[in-house]
Amino acid sequence: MSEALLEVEDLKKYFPLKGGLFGGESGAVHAVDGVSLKVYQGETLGIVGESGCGKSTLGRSMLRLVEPTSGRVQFNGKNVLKLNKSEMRDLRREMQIVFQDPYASLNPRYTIQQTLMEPMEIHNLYERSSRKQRVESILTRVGLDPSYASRFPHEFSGGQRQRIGIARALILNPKLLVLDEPVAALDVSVQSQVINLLEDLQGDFNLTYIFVAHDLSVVKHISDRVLVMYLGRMAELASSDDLFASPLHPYTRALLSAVPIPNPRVKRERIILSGDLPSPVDPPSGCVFHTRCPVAQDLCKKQVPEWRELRQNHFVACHFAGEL
Amino acid sequence: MKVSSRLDSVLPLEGEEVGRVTNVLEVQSLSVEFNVNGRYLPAVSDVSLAISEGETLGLVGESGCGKSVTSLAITRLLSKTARVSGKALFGNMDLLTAKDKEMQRIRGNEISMIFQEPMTSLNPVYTIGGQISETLLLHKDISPREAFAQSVEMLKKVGISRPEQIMHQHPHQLSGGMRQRVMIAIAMACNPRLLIADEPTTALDVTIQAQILELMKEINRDFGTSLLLITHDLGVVAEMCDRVAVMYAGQVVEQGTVDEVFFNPQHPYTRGLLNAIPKFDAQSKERLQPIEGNVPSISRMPKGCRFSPRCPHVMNQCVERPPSLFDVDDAHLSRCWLNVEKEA
Amino acid sequence: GCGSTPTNNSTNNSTSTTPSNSTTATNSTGSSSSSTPTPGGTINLALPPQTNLNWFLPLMNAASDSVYNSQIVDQLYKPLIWINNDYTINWQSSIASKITYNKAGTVYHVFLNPKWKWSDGQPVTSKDVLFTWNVIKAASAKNAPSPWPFVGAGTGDIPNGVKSVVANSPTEVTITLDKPANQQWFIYNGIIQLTPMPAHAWDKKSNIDSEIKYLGSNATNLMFDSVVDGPFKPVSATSSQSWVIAPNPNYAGHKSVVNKIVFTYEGSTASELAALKSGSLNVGYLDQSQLGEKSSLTSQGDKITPGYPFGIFWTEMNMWPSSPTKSIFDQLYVRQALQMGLDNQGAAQDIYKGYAVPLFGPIPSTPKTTFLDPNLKNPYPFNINKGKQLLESHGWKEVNGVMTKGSQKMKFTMMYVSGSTSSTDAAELMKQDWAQEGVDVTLKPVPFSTFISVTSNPKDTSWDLATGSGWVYNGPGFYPTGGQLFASTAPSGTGFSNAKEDALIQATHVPYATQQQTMQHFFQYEDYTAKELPFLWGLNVAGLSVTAPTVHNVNKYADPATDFPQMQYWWVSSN
Amino acid sequence: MIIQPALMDEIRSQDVLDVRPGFMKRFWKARTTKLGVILLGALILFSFVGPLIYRHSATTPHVLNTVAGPSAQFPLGTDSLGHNVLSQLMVGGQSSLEVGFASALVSMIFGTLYGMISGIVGGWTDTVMMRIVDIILAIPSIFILLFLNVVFQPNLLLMIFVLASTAWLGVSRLVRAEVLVIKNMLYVEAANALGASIWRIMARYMLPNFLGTVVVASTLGIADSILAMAGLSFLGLGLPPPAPNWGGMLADGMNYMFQNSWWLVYPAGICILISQVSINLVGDGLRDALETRQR
Amino acid sequence: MLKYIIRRILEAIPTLLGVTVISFVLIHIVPGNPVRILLGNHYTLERAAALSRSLGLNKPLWEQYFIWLGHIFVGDFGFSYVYNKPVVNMILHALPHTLAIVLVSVMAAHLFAVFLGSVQAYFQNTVFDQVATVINYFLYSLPSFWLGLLLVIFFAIDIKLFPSGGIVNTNVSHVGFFNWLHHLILPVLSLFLISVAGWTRYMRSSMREALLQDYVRTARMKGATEFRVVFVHALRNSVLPLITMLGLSLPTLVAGALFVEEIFNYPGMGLLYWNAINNRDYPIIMAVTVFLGLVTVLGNLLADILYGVIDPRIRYR
Ligand SMILES: Nc1ncnc2c1ncn2[C@@H]1O[C@H](COP(=O)(O)OP(=O)(O)OP(=O)(O)O)[C@@H](O)[C@H]1O
Ligand SMILES: Nc1ncnc2c1ncn2[C@@H]1O[C@H](COP(=O)(O)OP(=O)(O)OP(=O)(O)O)[C@@H](O)[C@H]1O
Ligand SMILES: [Mg+2]
Ligand SMILES: [Mg+2]
Repeated sequence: MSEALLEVEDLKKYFPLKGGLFGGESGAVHAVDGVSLKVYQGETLGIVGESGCGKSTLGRSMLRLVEPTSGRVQFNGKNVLKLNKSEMRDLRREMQIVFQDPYASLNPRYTIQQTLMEPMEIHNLYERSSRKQRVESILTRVGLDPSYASRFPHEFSGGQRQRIGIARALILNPKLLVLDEPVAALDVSVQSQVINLLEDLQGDFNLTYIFVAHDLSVVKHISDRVLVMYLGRMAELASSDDLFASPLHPYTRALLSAVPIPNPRVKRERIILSGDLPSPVDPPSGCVFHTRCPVAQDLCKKQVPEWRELRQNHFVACHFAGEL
Repeated sequence: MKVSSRLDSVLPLEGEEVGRVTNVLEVQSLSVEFNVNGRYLPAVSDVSLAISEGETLGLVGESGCGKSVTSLAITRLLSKTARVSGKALFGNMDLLTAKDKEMQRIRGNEISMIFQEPMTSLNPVYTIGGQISETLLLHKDISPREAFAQSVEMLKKVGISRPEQIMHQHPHQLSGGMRQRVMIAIAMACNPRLLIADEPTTALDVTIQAQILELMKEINRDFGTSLLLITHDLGVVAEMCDRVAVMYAGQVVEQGTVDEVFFNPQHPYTRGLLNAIPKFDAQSKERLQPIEGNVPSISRMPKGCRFSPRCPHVMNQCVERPPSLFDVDDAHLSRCWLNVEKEA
Repeated sequence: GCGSTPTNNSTNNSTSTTPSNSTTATNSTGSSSSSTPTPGGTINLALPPQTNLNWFLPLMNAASDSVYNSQIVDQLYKPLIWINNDYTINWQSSIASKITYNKAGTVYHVFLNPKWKWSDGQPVTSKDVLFTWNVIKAASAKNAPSPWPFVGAGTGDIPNGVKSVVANSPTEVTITLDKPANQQWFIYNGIIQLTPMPAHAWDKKSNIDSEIKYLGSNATNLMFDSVVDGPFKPVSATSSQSWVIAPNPNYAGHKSVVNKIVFTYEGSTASELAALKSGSLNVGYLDQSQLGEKSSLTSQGDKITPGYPFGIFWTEMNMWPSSPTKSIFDQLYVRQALQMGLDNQGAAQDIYKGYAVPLFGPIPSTPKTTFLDPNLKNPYPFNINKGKQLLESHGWKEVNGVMTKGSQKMKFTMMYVSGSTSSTDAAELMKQDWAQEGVDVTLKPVPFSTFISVTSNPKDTSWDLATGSGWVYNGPGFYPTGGQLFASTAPSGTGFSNAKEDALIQATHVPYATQQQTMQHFFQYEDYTAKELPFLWGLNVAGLSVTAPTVHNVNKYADPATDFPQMQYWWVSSN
Repeated sequence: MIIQPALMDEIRSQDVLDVRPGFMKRFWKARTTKLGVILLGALILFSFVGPLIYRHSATTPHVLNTVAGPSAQFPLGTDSLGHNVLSQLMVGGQSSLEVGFASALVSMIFGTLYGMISGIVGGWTDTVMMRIVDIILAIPSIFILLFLNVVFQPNLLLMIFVLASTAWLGVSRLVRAEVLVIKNMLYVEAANALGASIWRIMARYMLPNFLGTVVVASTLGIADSILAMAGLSFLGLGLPPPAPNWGGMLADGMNYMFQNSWWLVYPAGICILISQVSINLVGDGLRDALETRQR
Repeated sequence: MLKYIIRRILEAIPTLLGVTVISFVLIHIVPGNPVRILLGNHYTLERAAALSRSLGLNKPLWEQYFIWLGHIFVGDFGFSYVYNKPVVNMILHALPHTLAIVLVSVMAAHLFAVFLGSVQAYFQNTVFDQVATVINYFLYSLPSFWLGLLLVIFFAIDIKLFPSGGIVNTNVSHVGFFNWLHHLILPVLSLFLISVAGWTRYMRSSMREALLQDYVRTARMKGATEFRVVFVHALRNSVLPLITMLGLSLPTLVAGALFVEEIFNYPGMGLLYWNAINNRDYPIIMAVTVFLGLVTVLGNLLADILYGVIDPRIRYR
């Protein structure tokens, strides 16, 4: 954990909303609003937050799958947002993504073989015969029988499809893998298979993970560091142990207390947040969390809290963090 | 080898008057088959459940194991391609053979249901108020004005602020959590004796999920409504339920009090499930212990024990003969040959 | 130019110059009226499909000059001269009682019959004729305001050949020409156009230019015709629906028997037939392509009567200078051979079920008129072998079924007007017969509008033969010489040019001392044209009128040659 | 706790989910679809193979035998010029089906290209291209057809293009809608993440995934074209004789509606009816088979 | 909602302008000079020149277009070449007739299709459904002119229940409402039969879709009767796509009306257009095209608004 593999600075992504008179823009969804972070070689950075808080968008902006509105993304010393098309294509070999919905992310008209050959064909890697070999070996590696290669996605179960998705991302030997809720759609029994697989692969291939999820137990289990997002902004960032043991942000606390624990004998005090996530089209003033915050003060409505390193490597954006 | 009567614990014994526990609902040997391309496939086989007054019964299991089908079979909301057998006694009426009229009277009035998808379960073209009042108007002899007033009351009860305003809004104007509250308000409008909640929080965020679970607890407490809570989240079960039934591939494989099932799991599947989930409260990051393999599809159910292909303890007899539910303990049942061996 | 020939027929809808649409019944078969007329009743008269009435002045513009407009206008305004079906003048029905002229053919005296009155009681006088003349003069100018110019401009020396028109008395008008003219021709083509219009009702404007504008803007309004001198007066008009006229109580001639005549618009041949079958119409038309339905009508008592127009129909050959086949068609023997290969008689029988008469010259044999040379026999009767021999005698040889001579081949593209079964069938039959002669014809159906654009365009070489058009001699000029068709400069010609022909046509325009001399010159023109084959003669196809069994006198008092019926004689029996 | 390894293998092999019946199987499953295929097949055989067996010219007029009822020589009688109706029916089937198929094909190709460009390029190009479609759609297509047919007397080839000239509009809209959906599909994003070019995405991710829908629409378009041709014939603007087509034959037969000459009306009418029903059945069958796949 | 309507109206303007351009250009670039056709056998070069001039056809094309467009803006569609009447009058005369048959038959077809389609969807794959489907297929497949003529033969000629054509009986002196209605029935019935099959099919599949939705299950859960489930809960949702289709299908309906008008001799827009096209009556062809474009665009707009009324999701956008 020395060099930052990926560095993000003040990244913003606003999705314009159409629908004004003359079909003009009538506002924008502030999906990601000023995120800065570093991801180190070999670590797993977990990103959690409620639905719609911008986790996926952040992940996709970092890979430039959506064009960020502003900000800077540095990967391995290269400014990702400044690259031209062919440079970008080359860079894509190094950073890949696995999606939540394994079925939707596979071309239904491709056999598994075709799906896995595709990346090599696009980048024109290897001989034809060795491509096949690679497909076989990667299939074996993700725990699928190579004889499945001629089948279509709809002939597989969810867990198997997710393995295919992972295999596709890995076949180019990337350095960074963005995992956008890779196990959310899977059954519990299968979920653990995939998590184990991901952990094994990380060791084998020396991968760096950005792991997006809203299941806190999974994030806790797999991440080295965790970023908590709220309404497109960073709320808290710390090492996994630190965050779960002593959360600083009231939102993180509420989030952690809300997780149902599969132990009937544990009875906890719950912090129940009132209301829903505000609209990202016009986020609340000041601290975006103040509308639901159980300890909000007047200040929170007016002033945007600073991003502070309250403890070592433990960052938080709250006026009163540490005082609570 | 004693095959349990399975429901001993909750069934009133013949002639016994004192200390009697009333069951709101008794499901006996419910089986559901679907006609798929002319072939009948078993989605639910031989499921027996009982819910007593004021109790919360959890029904857990992975996707496709037949949880929803069970609940829909009880309320007779399955499509016409389904073939249902068994009994579902509600009071002394068998819901499975009741007349349509009778069912319509019971639904929404004595038994209500809420579903997983709050987004699609409400009719997009009618107002919230209209949809809540409808239930009242269908079952109670009251004026629309009264129904409106009672609906507002109901919305207040499920914790919606500005209920009068919400009454005139349409589903798409509400957030997921609000919609689920509205669904609960609809379901609770006639104060039913039994509420079936089919994964009511799966589609919601954790913070919202916590709100809804809290609300359901309150309802259970304040109205004394019995609750059949369907979920795949063991955490939710642990938090909410008195008893739990674990389903696998259309069958109940283990049933007992929450404590028993979580701390003394008998069926290898239950054990596997508990080991497979990351422990939120654990300190160390131990490696997860997954259950290998996949859930069998209903068109290819294994001949013997349905869990046998994935079971770490599989024996020859598991492959050959299906086990039935065996008594492990008082009120603790398990569908595994191992339990018989133990007994023996 | 040669300015003078008799012309013309209706225009206006897509098939109007194809035979199938010409109309009405003959006298010969039309005398079936039985008992005495019962007064009252209504005639529901269908117009041919897709025909609207859209002009209601006796003077028309070119775009509106259709038979059907004339039909209704003729019920409202008596013409100066009424032409009979044999092309003699019916003085009984004419405003004029007689016309005298000088030998030189330069001065004409028209005497008006004093019995005619306008419907408001005023007499019809020379003042009205002069009013018409003034309007004609102004409306004939090239730059006359829309919707003019007058259609008759240029026909029968009107108006430029006329020196003066003077009213000598209320009942006498004198017309003086600049140059001598054949009297017959001038009466039939020139004088006939001066239908009196009610000056006291219409002459509203101080200057003639605003007057013709005023008339033009009211021409499309039937109700403008409030003062009439014909047997009927207008009642109502709805475009694409119906036009209703009722008897004029002040009419000086035979008063109308029926109470009302409704001209009904019809959307299609199918709807017209259905209406006839269901009885909601009692007079209408049957399209030639519907001959198959004949018996279904006759079985319910309807009469089907053929009416032959005074017109000719032909196949034209592209003889424009740029035509690659001009050199072939320029040979008379080729035209003769082609004509001999046409089985007109057969087509009349097989396709038109006898409701068509073969033509062999510029004047049809039916209807019978004085213009047909009684001595003219069909010069080139159908005879495939003779035609073939004729070609072979000029060095043509049949190679692979096609007559060939050097680099030339008898391989032609023939256009025909699409859209009607019978015209298609006719074209196919021609192709078949010619094939036996070694003439290979490729059929090319085109819409009527394209047909006339293409055939009149001297530069267009996309066709060699074209069949399906024709000419009806029914106004504004009625004198049937073929200046517009056969002369070298003829606007409707197709490149045929022959000095002798031109001279013969010119000769028919010159004044002669006697009627006999006039006719002699006419026959010379007619015989020469028949033999010279500027066009290949086709069939005069009858229009088929259908009359319900309860309607009488329709056929007797209809004039299929000119298409002007005398509806005041028509009557309906109550059953 | 002893288990034979062989048995275990057998159990484990059930890992893989059900393989759904293949497309053709699903397509062929429905009784109505079968009926449609059989009827359509029969029509095609009748029109294209029929004339090889029943060798009797369709265009030779037998002028002595017009509008004759069925006889040994003319099994379905003759028309107004003595054409053999049975032969005409066969040859007419050829041109009807050819025009139907070809115009559907032309409109499919053009509409697909147009819709794909519009959907993929997006922005102003999309707005303009779709506005053009809107504009043409705002004019009743029969009006356009009438107009074109009045102006250009159609032959077989022209007729194909005339019919396609309005039929492609629907296809292009359909394709665009599909492209917009597929554009946002995760698998397209996955391809993006792999660095696939736009052409690759178009050809290998989009086209195969909406082609089915387009084929269904075009199949139904065949029926529409045949019907439109009949309508034009009725207005006198159909394909010109002597080469017959069903629509023209039926339209001509209308001149004999009141007469008892049923052979001039019903055989052609029934052929059109069967072609419509069968093509629609096949189209619906295709649609159903496709839908199952998407679910 | 208001904003939405205004936006849709503004969006319609380029479409309408496009329609004017297309109708103008299409007509003027094709061969077949109207002057030649108008003059027929009266054709001479002099007359043609005069007529061209008086019709304004001698000006450059773009100039003719802008002159025409300028006139359109003030509601002046010019004079018909053939009838010499203001085109607007002719259209205003024909339009009500077409509207009458189209509106009445569309309403009837929709009501019927909504009902039958719903019932079919509810009882899908029963004998009833299959019989109805077969009849639908049959109607759907019948060429409209054939259907129209069959109706004429049966109703007007064989049993003489209705007149064979026209809009009123000119025979009677007093033309009343019932006379008009009597003439309306057959054309409306034809158009109804032509369109009802398609709509029913569409409604059936739309209702099938709706019946699978979660809210239908919710309604049943509440204890609603099956009638209520279908006709209150599913119906309103399943007619939504029908409404959009209705807007889009206006041109098709007008096309159907053309055949019906031709067969029943009903003097509406279709017949007007057909006449004009045969006569090369440019002003009418163009005006009818523009008019129908306008009607179509308005129809779509109306459908959108109706959609908004039924579907609140649109209303608040
Ligand atoms: N292509 C897009 N166009 C417009 N808005 C978008 C787009 N993609 C995302 N958004 C909006 O941006 C916000 C953030 O979306 P994002 O998908 O990043 O959230 P998320 O945290 O991944 O949520 P989830 O947990 O549901 O996946 C949401 O409000 C979403 O509606
Ligand atoms: N209408 C139907 N026709 C055929 N099979 C069905 C039908 N409904 C459900 N099934 C099958 O029955 C089985 C049980 O389904 P069910 O919906 O009860 O699962 P579940 O336990 O509720 O899963 P989930 O957690 O995904 O909701 C599944 O395999 C499903 O495919
Ligand atoms: Mg996401
Ligand atoms: Mg479920």
